[in-house]
Amino acid sequence: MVTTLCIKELLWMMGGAIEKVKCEHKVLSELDSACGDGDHGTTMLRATNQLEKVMTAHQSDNLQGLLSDMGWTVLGIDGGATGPLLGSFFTGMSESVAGKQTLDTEALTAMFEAGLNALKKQTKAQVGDKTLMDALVPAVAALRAGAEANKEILQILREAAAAAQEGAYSTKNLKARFGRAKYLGDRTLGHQDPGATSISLMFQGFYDGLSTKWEL
Amino acid sequence: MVTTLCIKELLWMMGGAIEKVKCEHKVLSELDSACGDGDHGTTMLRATNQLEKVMTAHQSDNLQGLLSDMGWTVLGIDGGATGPLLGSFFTGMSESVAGKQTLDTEALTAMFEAGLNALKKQTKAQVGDKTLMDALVPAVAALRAGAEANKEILQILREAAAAAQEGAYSTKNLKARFGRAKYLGDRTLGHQDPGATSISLMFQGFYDGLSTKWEL
Amino acid sequence: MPMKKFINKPENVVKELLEGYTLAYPDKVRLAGNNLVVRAIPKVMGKVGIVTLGGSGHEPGLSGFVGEGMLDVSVPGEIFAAPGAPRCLEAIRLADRGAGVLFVVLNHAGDVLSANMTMELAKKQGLKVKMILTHEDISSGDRDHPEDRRGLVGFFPVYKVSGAAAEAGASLDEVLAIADRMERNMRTLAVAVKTATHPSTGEAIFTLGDDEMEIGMGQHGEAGTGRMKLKTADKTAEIMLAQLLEDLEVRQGEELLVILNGAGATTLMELFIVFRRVSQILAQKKIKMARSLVGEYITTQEQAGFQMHIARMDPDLLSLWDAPCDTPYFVVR
Amino acid sequence: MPMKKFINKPENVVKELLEGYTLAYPDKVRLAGNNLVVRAIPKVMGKVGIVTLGGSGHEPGLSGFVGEGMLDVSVPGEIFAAPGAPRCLEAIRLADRGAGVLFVVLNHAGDVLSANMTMELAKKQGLKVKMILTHEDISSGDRDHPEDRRGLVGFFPVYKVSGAAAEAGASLDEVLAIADRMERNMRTLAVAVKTATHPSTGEAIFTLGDDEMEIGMGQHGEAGTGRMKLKTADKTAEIMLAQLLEDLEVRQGEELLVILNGAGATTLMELFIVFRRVSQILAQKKIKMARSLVGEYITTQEQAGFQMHIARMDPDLLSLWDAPCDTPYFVVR
Ligand SMILES: Nc1ncnc2c1ncn2[C@@H]1O[C@H](COP(=O)(O)OP(=O)(O)O)[C@@H](O)[C@H]1O
Ligand SMILES: Nc1ncnc2c1ncn2[C@@H]1O[C@H](COP(=O)(O)OP(=O)(O)O)[C@@H](O)[C@H]1O
Ligand SMILES: [Mg+2]
Ligand SMILES: [Mg+2]
Ligand SMILES: [Mg+2]
Ligand SMILES: [Mg+2]
Repeated sequence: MVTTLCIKELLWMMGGAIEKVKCEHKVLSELDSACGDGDHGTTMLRATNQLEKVMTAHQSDNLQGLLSDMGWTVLGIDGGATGPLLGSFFTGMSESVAGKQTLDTEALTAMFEAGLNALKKQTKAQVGDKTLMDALVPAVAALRAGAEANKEILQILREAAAAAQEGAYSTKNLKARFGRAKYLGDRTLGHQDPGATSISLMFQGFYDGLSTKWEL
Repeated sequence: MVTTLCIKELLWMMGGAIEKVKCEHKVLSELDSACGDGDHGTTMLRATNQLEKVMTAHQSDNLQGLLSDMGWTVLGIDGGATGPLLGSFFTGMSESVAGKQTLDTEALTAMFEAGLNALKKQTKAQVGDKTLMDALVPAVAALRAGAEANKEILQILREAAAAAQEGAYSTKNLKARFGRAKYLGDRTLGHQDPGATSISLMFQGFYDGLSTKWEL
Repeated sequence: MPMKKFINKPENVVKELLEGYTLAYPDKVRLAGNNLVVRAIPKVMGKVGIVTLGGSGHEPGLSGFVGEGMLDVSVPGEIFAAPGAPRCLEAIRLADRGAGVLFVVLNHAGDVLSANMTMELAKKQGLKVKMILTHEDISSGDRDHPEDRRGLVGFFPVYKVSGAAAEAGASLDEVLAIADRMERNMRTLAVAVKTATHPSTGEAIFTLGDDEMEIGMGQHGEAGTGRMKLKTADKTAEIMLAQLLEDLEVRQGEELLVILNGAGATTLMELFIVFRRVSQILAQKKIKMARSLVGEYITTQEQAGFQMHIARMDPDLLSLWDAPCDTPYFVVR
Repeated sequence: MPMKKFINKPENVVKELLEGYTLAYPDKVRLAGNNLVVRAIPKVMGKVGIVTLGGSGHEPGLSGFVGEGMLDVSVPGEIFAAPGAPRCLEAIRLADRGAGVLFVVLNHAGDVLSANMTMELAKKQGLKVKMILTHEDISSGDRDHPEDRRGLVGFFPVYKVSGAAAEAGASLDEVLAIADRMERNMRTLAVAVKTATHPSTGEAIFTLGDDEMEIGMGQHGEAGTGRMKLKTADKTAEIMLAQLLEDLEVRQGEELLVILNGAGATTLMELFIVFRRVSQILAQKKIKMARSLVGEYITTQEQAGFQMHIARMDPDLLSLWDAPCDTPYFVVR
């Protein structure tokens, strides 16, 4: 049973997320056209392209350094709402792994929780407000539940991905209360939130990235 | 046999021309869309509306005054190429009737010739250049031929109208060498010139205006 | 159907437009640092700097107003996307001439997120900077929720009066107070009739029926709430001005600044016709049109429509408005 | 499909736009006589007046440039239609401050016919007036037939330098000589990608395929001779600039003014991208870009496309170009 990750495995996870998002960027822009300004996919593509460069360039075993570089990279792109939100998610994660070389399930969960908390400092959006929170909050909760139950890492990540996806779907029936979409009110009903969809794709990718490599 | 006109008959003629042009102004704009800027009908409508006012307001028997007022009115509108050309046609006519109260066929012909000469001072366009000259020159020539042959006024006007129409038709097969259309070169082939069409309509109207009233 | 825009690769649009812009106005602006637009000749030491941020694709807004008497540095983002905090921080450093910096932020989710993060970082680094949020779009929130209101062309008078105050040697607190006074006294309402093409995706950014217009449209095609049949210029002016005057509670005898800002494809001809009606209505109501501008200050590609902006002026604001300035897209002698 | 323009009755467009325009800039311009646009404060006695005429629907051209340092009076016609001679004559009278008047005429059939008649009448009445015809559109006639060439945005530098010379107290002959020097040293070429709607008829003023552009398009959609598949910004810039440089016989080391004039719906963003390439090419050829402007100076409703204008400058022309001016749509400090 796999219980700890080093930097290599974290890079696999991140790589899986990046691949997923790149592959689906057109869909993300289409979702953003319905209630936003149609650029969420382009922005995510810009972010992931930069993240790939950072990951490729990264040499040391320094987990914190990697995540911090990733966070600052995302903060540094012209990322509309996505840049600061996703960027602070990564910088938040980086702070929680200070000094660590490996992550057990508890540390991994704590890392994601720290990312979520950093993100919460940027926005007051809650579950139900039709934002990326609708996918992220349940995904992190699933991680916590799995860690408490001492489940295996891959299992936990799969459950988190499922929770994120569920959360992203749920945004279809919500009215937007944050971001550009909030001014559309009822007209946002029936459309899935692009930011939540990105988060769902990323969690899908965390799992895929880790599982495909580990199975090799 | 009718051989002289007073101001009343001249007003009938002019009224007939105005009616014809007003009725066809959309066609004139359409013709101008093909090789020009699509406003010839609007411009002719503006000119004829103003001419009607001048004619209604005109009280005295002064032929020269009437034609001169008409000419200045047309010169005064924002008439693109049409204003100066048509305006000088009328002012040219007015000069030739100085002192006259009635017009016989010779004086009527001379009046139109004077108009044509005034117009020629404004432009170097000749028959064959795809402009209003292609209708006007043959129409005035027909008047002269009819006058020399001592034909009756209505007969002469009918022949002039036919010549103008023939001339307007002939512009279809010509390449524009003046006005906005000249830059289109070969692309003007197949399109009838709007200015020549206006002249043809006016001569049609001179005849109609006089003949319908005289028959009453 | 191919996009009918003169661009090269969509992903290079912002880089190339900034190069072209600064090459065209080398006496007034240049690029510095990480694609920041700065004045060709920096402000003298000891005066407050003015910095702004915002997505590209809205030219001449926002970088078109860098220059003497208005902005010191503008941080242009990607097409319709706010720039990240690191570049904003760099901009604030560049604009700091020892007297602090005013950071003017239009209320859009992405811009505000970036700006907040910038402010946090600036504070940590001990920089002296104050932020002002513009949010004058009356269609996007009611008067009890000003935080919901978006920032539209109102950035323009805010740049102008705060820039003039800074140029005159006012302190950071004074410049902020002026910007705030301008901000609290202004209102904007937009209308759209034709959509724009997004230069990266080639897609229409919103859709509208052939005989429809939408009042309350946001800067990037974010929909408003007033979709209706097309109206005449006069009728449109009446509807929009009535809402603006009511929201700002303008009273007889007061003095207004009026700006009509074209969205891109709407002609000056049309804006003049709308302005005529605005002017007539104000005269009827005995409200004074103290100053006015008609033109394109912030656009959304070839969108058709316009923003109507009114602001209550007082003698201080008027004299700052009238002060000379010299930027590529706004000059006052 | 209804016309998506903010107008009232089509037949009132010109009257209403002129009212709106002059109401928006009361400190700079006003209406006088028979719908003539004149300066709010007339030029002092003893200086040469500058007058122009031209159809409406091209705003801000031509009346947008009435003011100190440029025009004294503009005679706006109906939409795309030259005004008649009587109003032109009235304009010349108004502009005459005892030192004579320069009459700037863009080479379009209607304008020239009206202008010639005006000159005849002015001569009869003993007025001191000289006429200059602008005809710098290289697409509409070869170099041996300059009389065939249309006048496009080149009116702008002609207004600017002749206006500055007049302001500086030059005589009518001197002002004419400067205008003529500017005129002989300038060239323009236009490109169109999307048509405009005629505001009176509601019809498209020309048609172009979905993937086509046309180089050499005239000001009112009069077709050019270079219909081709859409090109990138860089490629379009290369094709157009090469033709202009050849026609003007520009040599290494010479100094140019470059103006990119948007047709209406083409964004500043695109014009900047085109300008960037122009600037690169000139640098490669060691031709100096002495001055430049990117914006909308004469438009054709919401047509998409632009005019590329180059002019060979000398020290006199440069200093007149740089002289201050203060008009609603062009200010130099
Ligand atoms: N204030 C906010 N709080 C939380 N999430 C937000 C907020 N604003 C936007 N979002 C998220 O960002 C997504 C849009 O991102 P994106 O299109 O990249 O940015 P922008 O709206 O600036 O174009 C939305 O779908 C939503 O999930
Ligand atoms: N230089 C010219 N000489 C003779 N006729 C001309 C000339 N220019 C234009 N025309 C005539 O004027 C007509 C176009 O008139 P109109 O559309 O009213 O003017 P504009 O071309 O200014 O829009 C043409 O069809 C042609 O017959
Ligand atoms: Mg978006
Ligand atoms: Mg025409
Ligand atoms: Mg965006
Ligand atoms: Mg015309």
